[in-house]
Amino acid sequence: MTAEAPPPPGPWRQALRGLLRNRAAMVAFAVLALITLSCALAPLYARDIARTDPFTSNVAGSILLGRHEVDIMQPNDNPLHLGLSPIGPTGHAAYLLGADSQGRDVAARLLYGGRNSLLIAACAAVLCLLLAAAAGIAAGFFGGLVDVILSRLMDIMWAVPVYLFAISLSIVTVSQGLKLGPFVVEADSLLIPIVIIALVYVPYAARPIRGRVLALRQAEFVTAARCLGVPRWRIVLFDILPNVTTTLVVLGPLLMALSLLAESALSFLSIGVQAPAASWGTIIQDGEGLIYTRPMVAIAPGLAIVLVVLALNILGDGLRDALDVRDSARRSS
Amino acid sequence: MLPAPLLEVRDLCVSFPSRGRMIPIVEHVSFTLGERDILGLVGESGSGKSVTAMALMGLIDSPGVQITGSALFRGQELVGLAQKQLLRLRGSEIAMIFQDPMTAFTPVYTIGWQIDEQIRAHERLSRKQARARTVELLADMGVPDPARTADRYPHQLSGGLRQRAMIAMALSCNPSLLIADEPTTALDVTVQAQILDLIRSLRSTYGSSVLLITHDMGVVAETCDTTLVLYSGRVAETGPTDALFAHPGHPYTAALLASIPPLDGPRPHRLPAIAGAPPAPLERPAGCAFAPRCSYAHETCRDAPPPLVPLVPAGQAGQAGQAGQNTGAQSAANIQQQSAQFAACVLPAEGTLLLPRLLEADTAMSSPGGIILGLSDQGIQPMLSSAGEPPL
Amino acid sequence: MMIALLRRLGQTVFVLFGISALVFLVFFATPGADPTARIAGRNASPQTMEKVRQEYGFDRPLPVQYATMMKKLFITQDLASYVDRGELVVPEIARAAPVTVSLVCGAAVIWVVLSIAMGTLAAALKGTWTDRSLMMLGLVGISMPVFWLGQVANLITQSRYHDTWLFSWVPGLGYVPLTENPWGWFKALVIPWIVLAVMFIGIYSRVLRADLVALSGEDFMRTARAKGLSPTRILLRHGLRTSMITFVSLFGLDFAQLVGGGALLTEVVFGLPGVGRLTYQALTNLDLPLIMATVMYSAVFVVLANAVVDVLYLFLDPRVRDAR
Amino acid sequence: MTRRSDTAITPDASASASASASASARPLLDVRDVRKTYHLPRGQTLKAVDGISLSVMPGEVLGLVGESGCGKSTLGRCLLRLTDVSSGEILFEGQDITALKERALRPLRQQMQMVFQDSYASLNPRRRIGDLLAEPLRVHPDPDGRKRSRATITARLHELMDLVSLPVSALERYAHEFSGGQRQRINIARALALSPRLVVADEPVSALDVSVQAQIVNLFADLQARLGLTYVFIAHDLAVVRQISTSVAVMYLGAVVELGETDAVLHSPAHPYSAALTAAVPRPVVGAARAAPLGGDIPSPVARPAGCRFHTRCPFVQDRCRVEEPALHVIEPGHSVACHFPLAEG
Amino acid sequence: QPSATPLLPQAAVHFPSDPHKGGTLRLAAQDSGGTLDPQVSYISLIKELETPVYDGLLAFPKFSGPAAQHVIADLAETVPQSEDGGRTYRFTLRPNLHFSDGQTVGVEDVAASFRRLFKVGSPTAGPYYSHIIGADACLHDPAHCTLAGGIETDAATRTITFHLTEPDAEFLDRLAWFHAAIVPASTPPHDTGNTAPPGTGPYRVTSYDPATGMVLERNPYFQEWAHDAQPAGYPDTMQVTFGLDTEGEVTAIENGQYDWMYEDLPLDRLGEVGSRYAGQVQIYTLLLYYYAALNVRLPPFNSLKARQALNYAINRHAMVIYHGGPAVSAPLCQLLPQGTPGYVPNCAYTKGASPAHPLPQWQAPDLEEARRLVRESDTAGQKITIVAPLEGRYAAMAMELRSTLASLGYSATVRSLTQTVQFPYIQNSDNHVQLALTGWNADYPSASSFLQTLFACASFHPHSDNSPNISAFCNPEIDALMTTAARTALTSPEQSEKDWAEVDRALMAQAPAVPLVQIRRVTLLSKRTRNAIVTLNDEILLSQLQVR
Ligand SMILES: Nc1ncnc2c1ncn2[C@@H]1O[C@H](COP(=O)(O)OP(=O)(O)OP(=O)(O)O)[C@@H](O)[C@H]1O
Ligand SMILES: Nc1ncnc2c1ncn2[C@@H]1O[C@H](COP(=O)(O)OP(=O)(O)OP(=O)(O)O)[C@@H](O)[C@H]1O
Ligand SMILES: [Mg+2]
Ligand SMILES: [Mg+2]
Repeated sequence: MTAEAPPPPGPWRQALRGLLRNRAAMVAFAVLALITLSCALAPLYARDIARTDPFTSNVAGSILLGRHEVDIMQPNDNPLHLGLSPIGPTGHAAYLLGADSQGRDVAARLLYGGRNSLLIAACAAVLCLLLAAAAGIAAGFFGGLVDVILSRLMDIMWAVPVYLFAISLSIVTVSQGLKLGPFVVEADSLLIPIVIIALVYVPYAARPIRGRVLALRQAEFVTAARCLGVPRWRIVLFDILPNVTTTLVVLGPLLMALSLLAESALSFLSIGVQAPAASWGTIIQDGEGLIYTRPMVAIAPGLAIVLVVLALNILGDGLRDALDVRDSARRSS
Repeated sequence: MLPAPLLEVRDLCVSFPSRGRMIPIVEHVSFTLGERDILGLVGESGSGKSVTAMALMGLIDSPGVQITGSALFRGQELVGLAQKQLLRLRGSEIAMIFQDPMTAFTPVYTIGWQIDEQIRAHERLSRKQARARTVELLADMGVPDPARTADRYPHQLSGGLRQRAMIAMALSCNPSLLIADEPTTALDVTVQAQILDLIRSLRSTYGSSVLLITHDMGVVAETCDTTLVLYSGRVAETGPTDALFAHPGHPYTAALLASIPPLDGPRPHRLPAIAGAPPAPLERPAGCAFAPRCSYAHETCRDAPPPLVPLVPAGQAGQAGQAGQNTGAQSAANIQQQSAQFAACVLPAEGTLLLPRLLEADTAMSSPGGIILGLSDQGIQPMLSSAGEPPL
Repeated sequence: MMIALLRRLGQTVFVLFGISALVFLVFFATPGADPTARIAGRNASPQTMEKVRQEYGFDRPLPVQYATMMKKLFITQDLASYVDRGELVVPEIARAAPVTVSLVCGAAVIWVVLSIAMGTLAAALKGTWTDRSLMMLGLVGISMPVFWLGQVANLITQSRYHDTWLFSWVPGLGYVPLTENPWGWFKALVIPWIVLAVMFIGIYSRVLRADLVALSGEDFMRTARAKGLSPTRILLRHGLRTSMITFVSLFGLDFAQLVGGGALLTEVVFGLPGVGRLTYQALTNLDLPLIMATVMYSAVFVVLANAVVDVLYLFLDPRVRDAR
Repeated sequence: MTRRSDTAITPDASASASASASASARPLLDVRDVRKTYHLPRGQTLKAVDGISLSVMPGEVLGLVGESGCGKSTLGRCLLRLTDVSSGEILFEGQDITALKERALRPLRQQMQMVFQDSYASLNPRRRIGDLLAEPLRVHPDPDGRKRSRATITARLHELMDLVSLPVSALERYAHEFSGGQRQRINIARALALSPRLVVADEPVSALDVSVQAQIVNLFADLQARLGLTYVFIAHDLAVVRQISTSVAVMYLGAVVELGETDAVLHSPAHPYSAALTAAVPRPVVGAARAAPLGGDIPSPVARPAGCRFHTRCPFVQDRCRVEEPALHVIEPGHSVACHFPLAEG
Repeated sequence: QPSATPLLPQAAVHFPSDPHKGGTLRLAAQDSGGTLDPQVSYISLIKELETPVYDGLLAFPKFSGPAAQHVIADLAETVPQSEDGGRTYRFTLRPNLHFSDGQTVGVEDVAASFRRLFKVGSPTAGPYYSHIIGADACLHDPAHCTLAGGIETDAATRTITFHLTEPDAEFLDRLAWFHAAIVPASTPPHDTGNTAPPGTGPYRVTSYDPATGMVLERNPYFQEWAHDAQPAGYPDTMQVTFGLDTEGEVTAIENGQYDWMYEDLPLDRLGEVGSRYAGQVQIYTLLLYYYAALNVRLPPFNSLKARQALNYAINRHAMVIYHGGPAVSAPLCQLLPQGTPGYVPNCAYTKGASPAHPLPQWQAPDLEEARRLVRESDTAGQKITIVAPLEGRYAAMAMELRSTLASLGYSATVRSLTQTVQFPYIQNSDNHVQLALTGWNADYPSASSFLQTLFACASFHPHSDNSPNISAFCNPEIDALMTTAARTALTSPEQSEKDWAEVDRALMAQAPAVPLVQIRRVTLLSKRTRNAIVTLNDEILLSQLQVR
């Protein structure tokens, strides 16, 4: 430790270096970036591919495949003329993965759906972290009545299975939207699933944070700060928060993965993203009725979810290793 | 003819891989431990005491670790011994106790269960017989009400009792070698005294040799027959405890002893402290590891680690130069036979011997030639004597 | 002990009260929730509506309604659904519960056995390819939405490969009571079990492995090695046994949540008439009595399971035993 | 060792025990019958500090020794109001700080500081050292009541670095980049940032190696001489305590059993426990004779023995000790002990 | 009950000679229908299952064909002629009728059944039976319902006389309606829930568990009295299983594990069923259509032109595709579905047609006309919320509506609610629903149950969840036309039908709704099932199915 050496990197930079060295995490990050980009940029190119609007029904329409004009909904060749089937995977750019029961291009919807799924998951994760950090820090640091009230509230939330909790909230809000004083959220707004998912996972995130804060509150450097007469808000801001951030950063991808799964589940039950907007969950839901005849409609978005959640989990693991956070939250249903 | 030593360690080196490099943690450590001997391994934190002990037990299983050298236990090579044979040795021939008795027991089993387990792992005994032995052992260790204590869980016992139980477990198969890694550090002074008494008594009651690891010079002085001082993974000095304490041959040993505040006699105005801190394994200098902190350091110290040379008590200075030609690896038997004191320092070879330590002294302060004068606690670099003659 | 028991009871009652009051209030704040018209039937006359309103007490103040509902739910147990007239909700749940319990218990057996096997194996072979691939497998399991996995399983076993020898034994979707036909029960549930268990296998094996690896650095594991015990014994008797404490607490929570209705996606996908699906239906129909009953049921279960976990703790962790 | 005769005991009121040599000067810190009780689950209570009275004169160094769990740290934290006391008074320059509100206490905080044992845990790992040291300077106004400017703060930081012999470049680094000794210097620098009058040091050198420990002990001594500081120096190493303190308080199970000038307490202990404690310290001298160690363990603080708290381990225990609790009383000027049968000088 | 001497001999007679008699019919339904009380249940599954369990004085014919539109005598000996200008009806009860518990059916049972209708708060008590004298009092105070002066009985002559406050052209239809089932006088005056009161039909419910299933077995006291009204059944037992989802049901029927399923075939299975199981398929028209109710009191649909524009613009062909193609559904642009009395094919809103010059068939959407109308109405750009049920087909239809509205220049959003919630929600004027997607099927084939129920001033109840006039449409002229049409039915049914057709046209000119499609039900029967008789009112007669 000689005086001349340049100051070595801070803890964050060091963690970043650790992460960059983690090959699995880097691959996961690349996959994530690729999927996110291709979804985010969908409006720039998806229309060229799909040649139809992925949000409007197109049951009565037809497309030109090669030189043939083909009906999107193809009549069944049976004596009773029962039923029509959406066109299957075409092998062409248009309707690459076929159509859904409303004649929409599944591939294009997958891209647009991904935008919503990822957006919701990311926003929900961030919102959840903010709420959980606020709750966890309030409960952990100030203790007393605040802790009792928050903990009881969490107890109540814990006592109901997460998905049931999310579903209850969704059903109530999806019917009428949210009116919180001056804030009005339309029923089909993406904010609703975001808020609900964030809320539902708050206990999951708040618990490790509270635990961390409780430990930090006992930490000697906090005592030292108190001893120095540092006001409480400064302690929270400069001593507690920076040390909780690692927990938050590690929880982030994990929560995003959980949120993505929750969003898809809600959308699958038709109470998440509302039509005409799409998400991977709603596309799976669209595909449910076609599972035996056009399985691609349900399988493709599912694979997308698996891929993204997997990447997020690997990234989360990488972050945890890099930041050396022991007490991170467990993954759960 | 002296009996063959129980444990003979030669040139033990342990390196751990880190970021593609091998970090030498322990370098060329050699020592010999006779039957019923207590050898004290002292050194500062991080000097490689535990790693040495773990290497002997074959307990280091970090991926990529390199252990070289040799450790003969009753003539059996421990380094690179097959896992199966190691299992048989561990616990029965060589036992180990650890620093923190708080965490060294599995929390979910009773003390008795865990001692029984070790007995039954090495001997064909019924549960009942094993328990009888356990209770007996606990009683031997001075545990009050041993039968009831055996049925208690680790957390239900006080630190002292837990350490006694730990020792009982270590002794349960009559090992010939007990490695005690800082067995008293976590204990209070009064309890520490009890445990040290117990360890001292082992050699007579159980005939065990003890490798006692500690960083407390006081503990060594009270307990050990032989002492080995480690500094930054290398042997600094070794020798019979009384000789080593009376006239330390290595400046480090001398400084270390001097920096302990005395409990009796006049209070020194300032404590003679060693400036700086031990180097990290990667930043270990090519030469003597202590050189940057040493007031005697000069050019010769910087090129290569100085070899371990025998040190002759003040009256036999003449032999010093001669023995200085020996490297540590040579003439183990000689060393043993002479039971002499060795220091890894260039000074003896140069004929410069440190002054004997003033016991109960009017402090080293007043002694004119004391090395302590040259040490400073200010600044990173100690004042270095110019090349050539050390300030004697 | 008595005090602890009482405190637990108090907590339970508090949680139940909190949830029920919350559900009740939210329900009445929801537009379109007024069940009168639904009970009275399509095109009913205003008088009939009035009769229903009176009969069901919708004209009374909310606290009275709440109290009545609680009484009917817990004391007289004759609370009737608002949607399917005359259907008593308590027996309805009593009928749905065995389905859910069958589903969850089977899955739990699978996931506990497999995750212990996988986690222990991975920890034992730490750093090898086996370890890495097992853990990656677990991660993939965690990443799959259960309803999607269920659908794909159905697609494969019910349609695509149903005619092959591999899946020809798979019965149609639905539940067969154990008492009626044990073998049919098993056949009907084995695929839902696996599908439900997949995610938990992933979670638990990873948690267990991490725990075991963390434990392997603990002093007591080092002691066990120094005792000359075999690696297997160290891993199983010392490592796994100690890890079980974390494992059990996780398990208790997850198990309770699932039995309390958390398995609804699996139940929906496999057409199992369990509590989760019942709750979901109650929620979509805004059938307050049923919602109330199912939510109470699941809350009771979760709280109960917590208590059981606490008791298990006493068995597993002597430190906790002394702390009470 | 012989025993003092029974009659020599003069039971004395608590406060007088602390009235050491210079009775005229006002003590900087006056502790009066402070108690701290922790409430454990299952209705158990733990009297971590059980009625302690002592006083510390300006410029004095009070060493606090005792076995683990005897309440040293708790007392130290009470002195600085880092934990609220259960009862009793703590007068800092005559002002009772036990009842002050956090806000009212803040100006006083500049006067009294603490150095902790765990040099790593007491430094926030996520902030640069410079930031950490500047924190107290930012939150407290300067003596004129003005907010300190950036430049003053920087100047002060350099001064502090100089004071504890660290290079200025250390300010740019994080805690984990330093060795234990250096970190402890940083801790000391932070405690000194506001130029306090009282420093409570809770085992500041226990975690350090001897060679480094000597540096820090010297640093403490130097600083005291230079800045005229007053210390309450908590340690379990008697040798260190002897090196630095002017007087020593020996604690056992939450109470002070012996209090007096350092040499008096350590060389002619009057309490059997103090005697056992000094005897048990291993000395780095080969062949030093040592008395048989004290038997048994410290009783659990939850179930403190009735009567004299030491009677379960006392080699000289008498019937009276089992029932009657001895009060701390003066046996010679500046030396008090809580024993019915104090040891006479050996 | 002194008369309850069991008369086993007759009832026990079987026809072993008939090879089709006997066996167990296995039926499947996704969910149970709740209460079994025939006077309370308003669930078509229960109605269908209990058709062979209960009888009224009158019944709809149990055969197919055009003649099936008119009621025939069931427990009554004949269909009476009205007296007193349509205010009095006199019935004679058939002799020797028995309930399934052995009691004889007496006139007092009939009167009690009608009183019970009010006491249990039957959903149709108000709308269908309030013309009976004393009914008003019963509605207000159900517990003390006597219907004094409304129903007179004479046990000696087995006559039952109904006195009405005013003529009711559909009174006879309503006596044939399910809720007018005759149950023993001793039936408790509350919803019997999971137990079915004794009935008179060929079957009785022997066990019921809403979660798992229901069993119907032969009524030992049944003896066929009028084959057309209540024919004896073929299977010995009918076993209903609840809980399978529709996909599972289809598979099970294909595999011969069940004989009949209650739900519609899922659309994605139509192709498979049509090609591989064509012989087991029954397709029949239902009196059920889907429409979008336009709230004529809220913008933009308070503008007639906006309403007409949407009617022009909607692509009914797409709607047909959503319901499984032309074989399964037909475009509908009028408010009377095919099969109701008074139905005359008539489409005002299609390419090349107008309210003044309708075409008989829907051809294609007319977007230009629609856009012109929107321009004229000056409503473009307004926000419209479509409130639709959450279920699959509705969702697709709602999306199509949204696209159409968007192409007309509106900004439309869809709000989905579960059907059970959505239906009362869209009826309540407090919820300000602009456009509601829903379906309607008549309890019995009558024009008024479509036109009057859905569009008469009287069926609009502001602030109430029960206000079937979802459009909040009230046009006094058309109301008058409807009253006339209803009244004429008493005297001249043919004229009445013409009048209703006229009402249909007049209503469509006002376009209070957008009729979309009328669907046909596609039912899959197992291979072993024979003799599927489809009636207009009771769909497939389960009791007539034969199993081998
Ligand atoms: N498994 C390992 N991998 C890498 N480095 C290791 C490993 N084990 C120990 N070390 C390093 O070896 C050095 C010596 O460690 P060791 O535990 O032997 O010291 P010690 O002398 O016992 O110190 P203490 O008195 O603190 O116990 C330390 O710097 C430590 O970081
Ligand atoms: N927050 C707390 N809650 C409950 N008990 C406590 C708390 N803090 C300390 N104690 C107990 O109070 C007693 C005194 O603790 P304290 O830390 O003051 O001892 P100490 O003398 O500083 O010991 P050491 O030498 O180990 O630091 C101990 O028995 C300890 O367990
Ligand atoms: Mg060590
Ligand atoms: Mg302490």
